[in-house]
Parts: sequence; C-alpha cells; structure tokens
Amino acid sequence: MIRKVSQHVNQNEGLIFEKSSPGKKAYKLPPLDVPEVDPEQILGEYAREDLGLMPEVSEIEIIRHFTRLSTWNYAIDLGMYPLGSCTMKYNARVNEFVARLEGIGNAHPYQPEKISQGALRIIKLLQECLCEITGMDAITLQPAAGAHGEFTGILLIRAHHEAKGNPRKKIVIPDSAHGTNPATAAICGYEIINLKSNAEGMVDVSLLASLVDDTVAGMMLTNPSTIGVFEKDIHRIADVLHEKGALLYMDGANMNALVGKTRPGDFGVDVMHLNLHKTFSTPHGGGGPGSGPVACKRFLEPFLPTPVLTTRKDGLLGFEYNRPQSIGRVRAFYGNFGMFVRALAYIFANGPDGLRQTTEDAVLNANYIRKKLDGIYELPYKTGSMHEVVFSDHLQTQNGVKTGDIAKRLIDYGFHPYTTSFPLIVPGALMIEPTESESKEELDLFIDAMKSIAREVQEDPQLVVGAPHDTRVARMDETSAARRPVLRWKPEAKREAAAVPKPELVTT
Amino acid sequence: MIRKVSQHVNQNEGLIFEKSSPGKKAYKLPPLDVPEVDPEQILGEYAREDLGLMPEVSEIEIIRHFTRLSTWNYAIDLGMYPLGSCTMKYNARVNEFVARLEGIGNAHPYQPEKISQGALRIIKLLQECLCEITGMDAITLQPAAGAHGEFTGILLIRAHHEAKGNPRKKIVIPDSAHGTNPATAAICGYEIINLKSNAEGMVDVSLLASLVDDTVAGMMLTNPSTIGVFEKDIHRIADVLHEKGALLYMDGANMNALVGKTRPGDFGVDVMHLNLHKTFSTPHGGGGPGSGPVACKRFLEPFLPTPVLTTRKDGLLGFEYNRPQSIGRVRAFYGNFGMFVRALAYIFANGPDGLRQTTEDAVLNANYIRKKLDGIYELPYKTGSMHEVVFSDHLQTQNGVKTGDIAKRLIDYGFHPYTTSFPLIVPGALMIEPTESESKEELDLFIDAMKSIAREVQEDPQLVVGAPHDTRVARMDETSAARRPVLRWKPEAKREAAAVPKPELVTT
Amino acid sequence: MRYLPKSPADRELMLSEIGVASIDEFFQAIPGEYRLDRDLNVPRQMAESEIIDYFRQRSDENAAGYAVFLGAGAYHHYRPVIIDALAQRGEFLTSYTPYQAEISQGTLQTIFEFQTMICELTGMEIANASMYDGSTGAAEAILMAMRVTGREHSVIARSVHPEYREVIHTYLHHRGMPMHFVAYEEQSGEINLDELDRAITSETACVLIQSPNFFGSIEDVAAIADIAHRKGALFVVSIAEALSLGIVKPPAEADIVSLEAQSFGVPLGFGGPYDGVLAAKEKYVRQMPGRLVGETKDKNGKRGYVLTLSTREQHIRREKATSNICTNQALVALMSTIYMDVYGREGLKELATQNLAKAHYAATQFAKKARVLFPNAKRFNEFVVQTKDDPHAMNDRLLEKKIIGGFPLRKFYPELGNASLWCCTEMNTREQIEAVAQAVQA
Amino acid sequence: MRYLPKSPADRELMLSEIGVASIDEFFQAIPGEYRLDRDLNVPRQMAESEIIDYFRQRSDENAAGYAVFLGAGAYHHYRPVIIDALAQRGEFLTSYTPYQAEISQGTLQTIFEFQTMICELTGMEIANASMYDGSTGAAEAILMAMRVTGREHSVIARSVHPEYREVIHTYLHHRGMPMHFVAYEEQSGEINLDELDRAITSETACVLIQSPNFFGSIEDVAAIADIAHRKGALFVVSIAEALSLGIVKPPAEADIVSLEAQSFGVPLGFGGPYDGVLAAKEKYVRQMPGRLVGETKDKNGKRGYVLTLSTREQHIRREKATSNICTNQALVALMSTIYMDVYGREGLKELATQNLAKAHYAATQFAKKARVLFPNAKRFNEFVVQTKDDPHAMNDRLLEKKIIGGFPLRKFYPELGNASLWCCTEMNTREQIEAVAQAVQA
Ligand SMILES: Cc1ncc(COP(=O)(O)O)c(C=O)c1O
Ligand SMILES: Cc1ncc(COP(=O)(O)O)c(C=O)c1O
Repeated sequence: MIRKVSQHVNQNEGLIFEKSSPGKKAYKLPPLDVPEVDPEQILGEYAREDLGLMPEVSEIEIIRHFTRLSTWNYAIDLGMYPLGSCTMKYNARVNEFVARLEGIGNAHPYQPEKISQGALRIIKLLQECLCEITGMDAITLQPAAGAHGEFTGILLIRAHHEAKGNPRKKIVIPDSAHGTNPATAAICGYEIINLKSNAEGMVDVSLLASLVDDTVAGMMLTNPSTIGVFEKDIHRIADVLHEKGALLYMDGANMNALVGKTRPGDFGVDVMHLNLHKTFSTPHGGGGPGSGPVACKRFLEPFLPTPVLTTRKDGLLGFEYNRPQSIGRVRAFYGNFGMFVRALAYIFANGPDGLRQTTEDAVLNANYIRKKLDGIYELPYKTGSMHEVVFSDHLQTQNGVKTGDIAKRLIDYGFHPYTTSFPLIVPGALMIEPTESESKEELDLFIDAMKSIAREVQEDPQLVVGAPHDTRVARMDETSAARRPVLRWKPEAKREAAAVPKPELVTT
Repeated sequence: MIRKVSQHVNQNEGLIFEKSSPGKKAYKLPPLDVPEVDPEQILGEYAREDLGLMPEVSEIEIIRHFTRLSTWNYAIDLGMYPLGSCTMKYNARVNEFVARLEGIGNAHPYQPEKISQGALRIIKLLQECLCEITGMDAITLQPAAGAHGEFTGILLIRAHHEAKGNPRKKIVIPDSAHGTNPATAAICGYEIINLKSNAEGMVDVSLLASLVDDTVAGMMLTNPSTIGVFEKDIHRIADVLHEKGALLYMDGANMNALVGKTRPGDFGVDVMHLNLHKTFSTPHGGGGPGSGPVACKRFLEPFLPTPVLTTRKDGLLGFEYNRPQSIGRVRAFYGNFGMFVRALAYIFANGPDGLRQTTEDAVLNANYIRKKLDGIYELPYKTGSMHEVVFSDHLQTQNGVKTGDIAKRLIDYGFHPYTTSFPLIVPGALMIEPTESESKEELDLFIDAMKSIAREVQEDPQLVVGAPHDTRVARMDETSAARRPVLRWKPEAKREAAAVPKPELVTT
Repeated sequence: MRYLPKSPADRELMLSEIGVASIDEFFQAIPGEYRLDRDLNVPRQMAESEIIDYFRQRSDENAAGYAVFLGAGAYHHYRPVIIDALAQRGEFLTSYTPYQAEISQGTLQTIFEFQTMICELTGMEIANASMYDGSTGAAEAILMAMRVTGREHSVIARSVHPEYREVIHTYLHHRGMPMHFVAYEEQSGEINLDELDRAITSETACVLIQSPNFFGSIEDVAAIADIAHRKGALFVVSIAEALSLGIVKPPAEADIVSLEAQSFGVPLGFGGPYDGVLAAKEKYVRQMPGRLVGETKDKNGKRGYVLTLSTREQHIRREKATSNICTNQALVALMSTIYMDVYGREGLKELATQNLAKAHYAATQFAKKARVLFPNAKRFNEFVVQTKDDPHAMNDRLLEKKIIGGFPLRKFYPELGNASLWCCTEMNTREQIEAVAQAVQA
Repeated sequence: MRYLPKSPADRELMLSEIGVASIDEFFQAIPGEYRLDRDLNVPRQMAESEIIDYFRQRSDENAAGYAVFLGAGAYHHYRPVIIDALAQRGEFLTSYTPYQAEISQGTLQTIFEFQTMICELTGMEIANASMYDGSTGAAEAILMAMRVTGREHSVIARSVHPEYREVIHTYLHHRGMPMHFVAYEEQSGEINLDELDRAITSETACVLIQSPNFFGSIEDVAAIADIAHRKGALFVVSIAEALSLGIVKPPAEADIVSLEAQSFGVPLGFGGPYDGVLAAKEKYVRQMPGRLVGETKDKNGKRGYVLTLSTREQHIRREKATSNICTNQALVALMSTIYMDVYGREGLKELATQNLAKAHYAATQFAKKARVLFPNAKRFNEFVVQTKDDPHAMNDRLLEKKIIGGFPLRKFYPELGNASLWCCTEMNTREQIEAVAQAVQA
C-alpha cells in the first residue's frame, strides 16, 4: 500500500522560449544618468546586432515558469533522499540567510583586505574547525567540489614526491571507489592500479602490500568505504604505504559517519578532502555548487594552492601569495566562499555535542534500515554498517526485477530512489544512506515501501519493472536521447530542417 | 482534453501534533545572561505548569510539514485565478523584499517620531497617490481590510449626519452587493434598504429616487457593479442621494477597472474604500492580511479616525491625535503598514503609464473571455463588461449541472474556479475576473477548458458533477463538518471519548 | 510594463478577435466628462533597483539597530528564519481564502493546527482562523458576548490597552451601547475588584480585562470570572503579549479570549499586519465571528479540512452575520503557527521564562534608582517605572545611545505622572539593561 | 539538536529494535586508539540568533555600502529579486543532481533552457550544464581541445585573466603539457597577432584568448580564429564578463567558448560560487566535460529531459572520462537562467549598452586627469588607467569616501607601472564616477 503520497493536479509548462513574444518585458532600467552612446560607433564591427532567440517574457511568466517547474522536482524539503554516498541531509535555512547578508553576499573578491576582515575571519574559523574535525594540520578551501578536492590532493602528493625528485607513476584505487577517484588520478597524470576488494568488500591489505612499491605515489581510499564499512585495518594500510614512501589520500565523502567520533588525521591519513555539500549541509541545489576543502598533514602544507590565509604582523588577516613550493592555484579567487559561510553556520548550530549526535543518528538510521530490510533484500557484505547500507537485488533478479526497477518503483511510493549501480563491487547494488535527518516515522515509511515493493516483485513483477506509474512523465527514452542528442531548443522551422521529430505542444 | 495539468506524486502529511514526541526540539535559546529565576516564585499561583498538547518537533520536520502542505494549494504563482470580485493579480516579489528591510519590517509602532520619518514618509506618499488615484481629498489607511474600510466609511457618514443632529436610520444597498455591505451597515446600527436591480442588473435610478428620503443616511454602491458593468448613471445616483442629504459610499473592490481611466471623486462619490490586497497587488496570503484605506471628500475629513498624519512646523512628519470630531480609532496603531509598503512599491513599479495599461489589460482580458464564451455559457446581462464578466449556468442546468460543478471541474483542468453563487442577482452565477496578469496563452487555455467542460456537460454530465477527480482529496463532506464541527485536533483517546469517528492515519 | 504578460501584438490580436477597434471602446460606458484624459500624478515608473533604493532610504531614516525597550502591545521577539522561508512560498503567499477545499488543503490544515494550538495555549475549546488584530478582536469579542447574552452593556478595565479601549469605544458608542470603565488598584495595577463588582449589572453582557494588563500586571482571572459569572455576564480576556501564555496560567475561566498573537513570529512592522484571534467556549461557537476550519472527510473517506459554519458569516448571512469580517490575517496566522511549532511545548516555556528573568532583572536594576510602580503586581515582561525626569526627555537622551526607552504613560494615565512602561524580552541583553538602568539615574 | 528529528525515546526504541544496547556498538569497528573520547574543539552550540549575530558582525567588518569600481573577473550588477525568490524554493535548493528524470524535470528543463540560452549568446551550437567557474572552465576547455586534436601544446594570451592563467598552469604543467604565452599590443591591449602566429605550431592543440580581455579590450576574434585554424589548432575564447555578450559580437568563430556567467545574477560573494560553462561546436560534443541535458520523450511520447551522453563522465567512464567533474554549479546556473529570462533579448542589450555608456563616460572623465591606456582598444565596461600615484595609495584615499577603486595591475603586469583596471557597470552612478575622476587628479 502506498501511504506516503497521493496524486494531485500538477501544472504543465512549456519551454520559456515558447512563451516569448516581441515587446514583453520583465525588466526596466533606471534612466541613464550619463550621456547615451551609440554602440556601433564605440564598438564598430564588434557591435552585436541582435540576441537571436533569447526570450522576451514578463515577470509573472517567469515566476510561474519556475514555480511550476519546481513542483516537478523531488527535494529534501519534501522527503527522505536515501542516496547512498551523497549525504542528502537537511539544509538549514539560517545558512541561506547569513550567506546573503549584505557584507557577505556582496563582497568583491578583490576589495582591499582591510575591508574584508569579516570574510577572512570566516575563512580562518572554518579552516580551524575543519582541521580540528579531521585531525589535520593545514587546509585549503579553494577546491570547488569533491572531485576538485581530489585533484588538489593528488597534486599535493605529486608535489611532495616531485620535491623529493620523482613524482612517481601510480595511484592505487580500490575497485569500490567512486568514479571521480580514477578520473582524478588520470588527469593528474597517474596510472591507476585497481585494487580488488577482499571477501568483505574491504581493502585486502596483503594484496595491497604486494602492489605497493616505490613507483606508487599513493592510494585513494574512501573510509568508511563505499559499502559503508569502516576500514578497521586503516592504520596498517597507512603503514604499508608509508613504508614505501607512498601517501594515503582519503576521499572524505563519508565523513558523516565519523565527525566527532574519530579523526582521519589520527588514523594515518596524509591528505583528504571534505564535501561541504555533504557532511556540512550546504545545499546540493540540483547538482551544485559544492565545496571540497583539502586538509593535510604539516609536511604537505608548503604545497597547498596559493593564496593561503595568514595573520599579518598588525593582527589583520590577509592572503599570502608568495609560496614557492605551491602546486599553484586550482581556481580563481578563494573558492566557493558562500559555501564556507553555510558550513560554518552548520558547525555553530551543532556545536561539539550536536556534531557527535549527528554522526550517531546517521549511523543509527542506517543500521535501523539494515536490520529491517535484511533478508528481504540480500546483504552481500555482512560487516557492520556505519552511515550507509548496501544491499543487492540478488533476490529480486530471480523475478526479473533489477535494482533500477525497484528504485523507480520507490518513486511511486513517494521516495527518491537510493543510489543504484554503485559501488561496482556489488552487482545490482541498492546503496542506502538515510543521513541523520530522517525521523523514525519517515524511516518506517521507507522500510514499509521497500517491503511492499519486495512483495510486488514476487506477486506482480511487471508492476515494478514498468514503474514509475504516478509521475507526470514516465520513464524516459534515454537511448534515443543519447543517439540523436537534442541539447538545445530550436524553433519549429529550424527543428524540422534538422529532421528532429516535432515535439507535442504544451505537454511537458 | 486537459492540457494544462498532469497528475504527479504529491506528499501526504499528517497533523503536526501527530509528529510530536517529547524531547524533540526545533529551537535553542542563547544562554541567559541575567540571573535565572524560578517562575513559581515570581508568579506564584499564576505560574503555568505545562503547555498541554503543544507540539515538540524538529526544524526539518517543520520545513517538510509546511513545504508538503503548501504543495496542496493552488496559487497565483501557479496559474490563473479567475475569482470574480477578488482581483487575484500578480504579487510582485520586490514588494516582499522592501517590506522586510530592517528599518521598515522591524520598526516599533511607538518608537519616537524622529526615528520613524521613513515610515511616515511612506504613509504620506501612499496617501497622496491614493487620493490622486481616487480623486478624493483625504484618506485614512487605518482599516485592516475592505469590510473594515466599509465600517469606517459608514461611520464617517454617520458622524457627518450626527454632526448635523441626526445620524439617520437607513442605508440603501443594491441586491447585487457583496455580503460585507449589508453586514457593515448592520453593525453600524443602520437598517438596510435592499435596492432591487433593474433589468440590466444596474441601479434602478427612479426606484432609488422613490426610496431616498431624509431617513436615508447613504447608499453603498459598487462601481463597476458586481456584474462588472460601469454604472453609467453614476452622477444621477449621486444627485438623487445628495438632494436628500444622503451620501454616496463606493465599495472600491472593483477599482482595478478604473485606475487611471476615471476617478470616483470626480463622478460624485463622497467616501469609498480601496482594497490594497486587490487593486494594489498586496498578496492574499490564503485569506489575508489586507488593507482597506478609506478616502473621502474634504467635508468628511474632520471625522477620520485618529491619528491622522500631519507635517509639523519643523518639517518633520508626525501623528495628530487631537481630533475632536473623529469617529475614533478603528484599530490599534496605524493599520497594516506592511501592506502600505507593498502597495506603494506596486505604484512605483507601474507609474502613471503602467497603471493605465494595467486597467486596460484587465478590461481587455475580461472582454476576451466574454467574447469567446458568450453563447457557450449564458450571459444574463448584455451590457458591456469592464474588468469582469458574469455568466450563468442556465444552459448547463438543463443537464443537471450547476455552476458549482463546473467550478469544481475546472480544478481538474488546472484552474482555480471562478466565483460562484455571487452576485445574488444572477442565479447560478459564473463570475470571472481574469485581471491583467494573464497572458493570452493562459486565457486561451482557460477558454478551452470552459468550452471543453460545456461539451462534457452535454456528453457526460456525471463527469462534471463528480469533479474534481484528479486532486489529492475529492469533494468534502461539508454537511457533516457543519453538523458535528471538529474545530481542533484532539489525541485519539480524547477523541474517542468525544465519540468522533477515528480518522485514518497518514492519509491526508 | 514588466508585470503585464502581453506584447503589443497580443493586444492587437485580442482586440481584433473581440471585434473592437480600440481598447477605448470598453471605456465608453464611463461618461465622457469623467474620463481621465491625463496621466495620474503619481511617481514615474521606476526600475526595481530604484524602488529598492527608495525604500532603503526610508528604512535608513527609521530606527535600525536600536535596543528596544518598548512593548505596550507590540513586542520585539526573535523571529526564526524558517518563518519567512516557508510563509514566502508562493503557494501560501499568493493563494486566496480556501473556499475550494480540494486545492486549498495546505492552508486549511494549517489553520486547523493554528486553531488547535490557540486552544491549547488559551485554555479555550474553540478558536477562529484570525481577526484583524487584538484591538478589533476585543471589540468583536464584546459584540459576541452581547449576542450570546442579549445584553448591551459592557464593563471594561481601565488597565486594558488604551488604544484597544478606543477601538472598542468606536465599535460600541455609535450604537448607544454603554461602556463602564473600572479603575485599577494603586498597589498592584490590577483591576479594582470591588469597583468591578459594583459596575456589573443585570444588563452587563460582559466584563473585559487584559492580562497581563497594560501595566504588565497579571490579573486575578479566576476571581474576576467569579464576579462576572455571578451576575450572568460573560468574561472576556484580552491578551496582548501572547508569549506570556508560555509561563502564565491560561485564562481557562474566561468565556472568550481575544489574543493578539504578534509576539509569535510576526514582525513589529510599525504596527501591522498583526494577528488577532478569538477563542471561546465551544457552546458559543455559533456566535463566533470570523472563519472557522473544521475537520471532515472527502467522499472517499479521506481526512480533510473545510471552512465551516459559514452561516455565521457575511457572505451567507449578510446583515444577519456575526460580523462583517471577510479578509482576515491568514498569512500572519501562518507565521504564528510556524513560530508555535518551532518553540513548541518546551520552548515557549523556556523562552517565556527567559523573558521573565530579563524583566525581573531589569525591574530590580531600575528599582535602585527609580520607583517601580505597582509593587504588589505579578508581572511577565513589562513593568512601570516612575522617574524624576520627564520620560520623553529621558528617552531623547537614550536615543543618542541607540536605545529606545519605555512608553510614557502620561498621555493615557495622567495620574501616573512621569511614569513609563518598560518591556524586556529575550532580545534585551544584560548590557543594554544595565546601560538603561544607569541612564535613569542620570 | 534542532536539526535532528528524534526524541530520546525514538533513539531507545530504534536501538532496541536493532537489538543493540548502545549506539557505541556501531563504532566498535573503529580501533579504540582512534576513537575520539573528547568533545571536538569547535565553538559551542549556538542559538539561531547567535549565529546571525556572528555573521552580521563579520558582514559589518566587510565593506558594505561602498561604490565598487572593481571588475577583473567579478562584476557588480543588479540582481533582480525574483532570482533569490525562485532559486530559494526548496524544490530547487534541496534537490540532488537530476539523475532520476521522472522527479527531476524541473531541474532538467531549466538546464536545457540554460544550455539553449548560452548557445544563443555565445554563438556556439552546444553548451554544458556548468563548470565550477571561468578559470577551471578555461583549463578544461584546453584539455578538451587536446582530446579533440590529439596535440598537447597550448598558446595562451597574456591578456587572459592572470588567475585563470595560473589555474591553467596548475592543470597542465604537472603533466608536462607546454604552454606558450603571447604578449599584448601596446596600443590596444589586444593579443599580438604576429607573435601569436609564430607561437602556433603543428603541436598546438589550441589558442586561448579572453575577450573582452583582462584589460577590457575586445579581441579581434575572427582574425585570431583564422590564424589558429590555419595551423589546425582549435580556438578557445574565454569570457569573464558575460554581459558583454549583450552588445559585443559573439565569438562564433571559436571552437570552444568558456564563459564565466557570474554577471548574470550571481552575487559577488567574495569570489564564489560562480558559474562557469563550456559551449562548443556540436561536432566536439563527445569530448565535452561535464553534464549535458538532452530532450527526449517518455514511453508515452511525452516530451521530457534527461542527463545524456554520460559515457563521457567519470561515473561511467572512470579514468577514461573527459573530466573528473561531478558536482557542478547547478543552482548558480539556475540563477543565471532566471537572470537571462528577466532581461532577455532586449534587456541584455539595453543593459549592456548602459554599461558601455557608463564606462565610456568614466574613461572620458579619467582621461582628463590621467592616462587611459590602450587608446586603440574597443572596450565594453573596463579600461586601464595609469596614474602618477601608486594605485594602492589612491585606493586607500578613495576608501575613506566609501569608494572601492580599480584593481592595481603591477602585481601581474609590472611593466604597466601605476596602472589599474577600472570597471563601470549600471551600478555606478554619474556622481560616483565624477567623484572618482576627481580623486585621481588629487
Ligand atoms: C565517494 C565519493 N567521492 C567523490 C565524490 C565527488 O564529489 P563531488 O561531486 O563533490 O565532486 C562523490 C560524490 O558523489 C562521492 O560520493
Ligand atoms: C465587492 C466586495 N466588497 C467588499 C469586499 C470585502 O473586502 P475584504 O475581504 O477586504 O474585507 C469584497 C471582498 O471579497 C468584495 O469583493
């Protein structure tokens, strides 16, 4: 029985271009207070004549356009978002409020330091908090997301080796790793050694030991692993690497399982990134922005990107640009400052007690789901879960139903799907991370939904395979989307010329 | 064919009380910086022990609660709201922004005048603009809504007569009037003379003349009338009244048809109210707040509620309280100031040209609908429409379908219903006011929907009578709601004791 | 015009579909001599940035960043940010009165929750969806009592907010409904019970008091109820500082409670919009003014909410309605609902206790240098201080320190001389309190 | 903890259902010596009002209310209020990457519209869903050109934003991919075409320029394209001031355009989050980094949108992906989309023309007292001024007048001496401009 949602009328809406008509306006400029100019005269041949198909609409049409569109989305604000590895937790509104305070939201990155002390103090305090939370010595907030943090971190490792005369050649990455890990190692110019997980889905330390030699620059490890399990041999892993001069990089995507309970800096990690848009609650915003600070041990500090924050002799904060060993900048300006503000507000709202309780609740929620669904869905690895639990669709494939189908059926039950097809070491994975933000009530509804779907798989598998049934659009034809990509709107005429099939009007 | 909406999953949500559990919190107070006190000691027997069933929930649950609830509502931001007499126009977001500026949103009503000059200047400029727009001489912004404005206006009339020695006994009100008109006259202590409309639905001037004598204090007239027609004999009506010393009150609910095109002060009105939440775009907010300024001719000014705005000798603005002839206050403080800010912002955004164009577009939209639906629905009065058009369900009742059913069916078509069962002079009225805020595209969808429903009435009347079909709840049992009113939540136990049937869980 | 979704071509097309040559044809019904053939003399059309500039300038001319010690019917409390985040959702902000239940359940359920919480807090059995504010609510409560009792006199404490009393006067006097005002006790500021007893007659429809009253003194509700009820009058309690209900016993002995809920998450906003609401004993429901939301089921048995008992209202009953009220304060009531959810059962108490502690501390500090009146009173967060100086002069001095002092009482209570009414909420820091207490001395 | 929706009883119940005695059992996997048995040393839990106070203090320590003449890659434009009103809706703010198309059509259609408008404005055929910012976008554009051409050298104008060049350097140098920097013309600030021609070899993957470049000079895109293409190199144009596209011809001759769209409704925000995006010729789509949204139909034939061509991306292709980018700048791109809708076809042009007029007026005013460099340049809204004074000293003086002066160039272009880069947008009033021009003289 579907208990969490009903069906309701939901507004259709075409593309904004389909509402455009010459002369409609959503703006008015103040009168120009300097002499008018003739663009043709000033710009000559560089003057632009017209702006093509840019829309002309009124303000109310824009309000309705995006309000209607928004109602087609699922969101944390609407319900549980059990996306494993994504840490879809509550995004507090006070964070949005403080990020928009005039002096914070409107500060120019190049305004003189003496009138930027507020911003710099925010950066400083956040850096200190994050170093404390990770147990690291130094940090850069410049990276714009997790993958960008990985890039920065691996370049730090590279710079470290290079300073010793040889950047080395390889990075070890477990087969359970997120796609960004190998992609990052590759763009940093490293060969990837794919490390097969052991029977528990964890790092096979002896296999690792056999692979690490002095061509290995380091290892990228996610801890807790992507199956949600703490690498209990973590220090042995670090030792194996360190013995050969290789470094341990930790992908901090799963820090929500650790904050306030243990610190990577204490268990042997040399460098790591954090995802402020996961652990520290900055909103995902439909795909971004994020922020991926990179924290490291003291010996890597000289290599951090420029600029780094410094306290000047007069006590004022400022940026230090003269860093001869730095890997250089990874981004213009100082990173996604707006996310720093939100993350710091999150830390304030929690305090040490709240941060610890948050971690405990995240872990409690995952284990509650695990307990209730174990047996109904197969648990491929039995080791204790931290903040997420990974099932497989093994029991369901017997009826021809795959993890992706179950995920789609969850939509009819009023939930966003869990993560599918990751990690790769679990064929047909159902990767579930509830986060601390879910009440028992919401978890029980989720568990009921999952049980109910499991029953449907046995009684009426086609119902599940054809899902979702209750959404405004059904499953999309992804194949033809990729085969004949239509990546932008064109007016009917142009479209037909391009032999793209005519879309229905007003139906989306 | 329903083109404007689809069905989509929509979250259920129980009552907030059903989520409560002792120890959950959505707040934290700063540490107390003065000595703690023991309430029992300070308040003695007046100390309260506990707060009964007040909820205990967390912040994310509140965010989800209201986000989910909000998705069950229709709104201007989602689409056309053709409620006749209600003027559901676009509520610009800049109005909300300026109303929340620190010095405006957070001003205490009793803070000294010298640090309230900003607020007072806003009041002054709005008063001037509204006097100019209505063609009146003086104004009070104190009334909190239209009905409150009527109350104020009728008391002005009463005070005028009283100053002449006799408050008189009766108020003439056309049978087409809004319910607040007779209700207001009654609470002001007047008898109501119900004026039957003539064959065109307008004031029957000779009938009026026969009714007005020196016991009549005045007449309440809506112009354009509630059937959307301008009283072309307006000045004769005024003359008939004035001859007997009676005054003409205008219900300004329909000013959206007149702004910038004609002024009540010019055509004989003595006193009138405006609805800032209609004509001047302040949001309806699910029922309020509103603001109902009352504008009048010079001779009524001495009677305006206290305080009135005044310019002091030093040029500063202030409130004048010493007004011996005043009817007295109608509300604490100065009225719904926040609405003044929004209304003034609306006037700024339009300017004289925009205000005129707004009126023209409102009238254009109504006439477009009239033209397209005339014949499909019966037009009981043929006189030219201004900003709204009133049809009747005469053609549809032959198939057993009433205006209320058509209205409900519109919901399935993605529209809010028009106004039904008003004005009383049109049995089975369909009262449609599109306002200027609708694009041709949206109007065409509405017209199509209305035509399609008319066809359904012929082909499958039960479909219409049973509507809506596509909403999360179907038609409500209003009868038993009124027969055994349940006006507050009680926990299961208490409820059962009260023999109220147990509601389903989690189904709303 | 940026709010108008039409291009010139759209307008042309529509005119031609209608079959008229020009928009002017629709305005022919307006007699020529009244047609406006000039621009309105209002400010020219402004850019959005200009509108914001204008209001920013006005905002800057107003006080901002001052410490506020004013209460007197409008209270400075912290407003959690989620209130605006949620109330600003277009689905709440831009929806109409929820007459169409199938597409208004969001607003309806919210009001039902509001009604429930108002009942819990006030100790009443039913509550309506809102009134304009506390002053008009008090007036309507008296009218309601008159309908219930069929009597036309009312007895009102002088310690009720003076502006509320003025509004009540406006509502009653033109209909010749007599009002009797009862004095307060010198030592407590509470209503004089003997005088009250004497004022009530067999024609008294109701007794209206405010508690905490305008001086901040908590009235002996139970005792007053007794006196009123003994003579068959109803008992109406007006509450201007809703937060007091977090720690002060609810007036359960009342028949009607008129509450101003501005303290619950509503911005000071220079006096409005605020959030009145009436609560009462269930048996009086048919005389209740304003909208009521009730629980019911849809035709499939699903729980839902509707506006109900509307035969009390003007749109059905016209001149026989319980009130002429139509538009109310729905969005503001939503804000209060969110506020009550945020603080809830424990938080309102904790917050009220903080207010108690702040005011208690402040009164103690003031007492060192000035006279705190009404020594026998039990108080929540307001108290009256008598100073040597004229309070206006004192307040002028305080303004220079960015402090807005108490409300001078002489205008309404000349007998109190240099007295003013001070309020301390959780927003007043110890530092501010001490600075102010210091200034009183000087 | 107010963000945690659990009561102590809930926790107990859940633990007992799981069958463990205490939460600690789940943390047993962490070796004892690494378990943290103390509180983290971070600030104590704060009330919401305290959080706001903290940030308000920081905000006040920063500049506010200053006239800003800084551009240099971050532009001060007016942001219509509906941007935040809409982007703050929880359904946009708190949703994930739209992998689940059936419940993400809102985000997907928005991105599709964004992609379309970026194409229209840049003159390209395809655009992606966003990149981190203009600097990383430029670096990724070069890597993309390398994948397309199979070449590894790049030629970069020295008039590209210096911080963009630093980022490009970080992305390329550790992999030993050579970069050649080409000087600018003294009279125009534009890239030296002869030197450019010489710098390009058969190993050159691409030429990267910025236009308007860091000095505000508009480059001769067509001429550069010719030179690049003649040697089989791709041509990449980086644009830091997106609004220039309202009045400056789009770089239709480019193969890839890397745009920083911050000017389109994104707050200055001390440097981020901003809004990079890559646009390109359609034939290069398979080498495009980042997400792409495409139009398709659902199984009932209804139009809809999906993330597509994801075999380019890291989650499918891992080490063979076109980039490691995963999280992008979706919400910021939404803001830009709303911005582009508000101004649209006419407004962007009108607004850009206002910028042109302001900068032109300012340059004329400056020219009276100082040297405006690069006299032969065509400019949009930035220009370089050489003063007698050290610009830092001048800016210090201006700060006292609440004016933030131009960006001193010596750090990146020592050869320009006391030059600084000034920007005038619609936000700079004539009064400000005149005040500033006056100060230059002094
Ligand atoms: C384990 C892991 N690593 C890395 C990333 C990449 O982080 P981002 O998306 O912030 O670039 C993710 C994000 O989903 C992840 O789950
Ligand atoms: C014609 C007319 N008069 C009066 C009113 C009452 O105005 P308010 O609801 O603001 O009290 C209305 C409101 O619907 C109306 O339409």
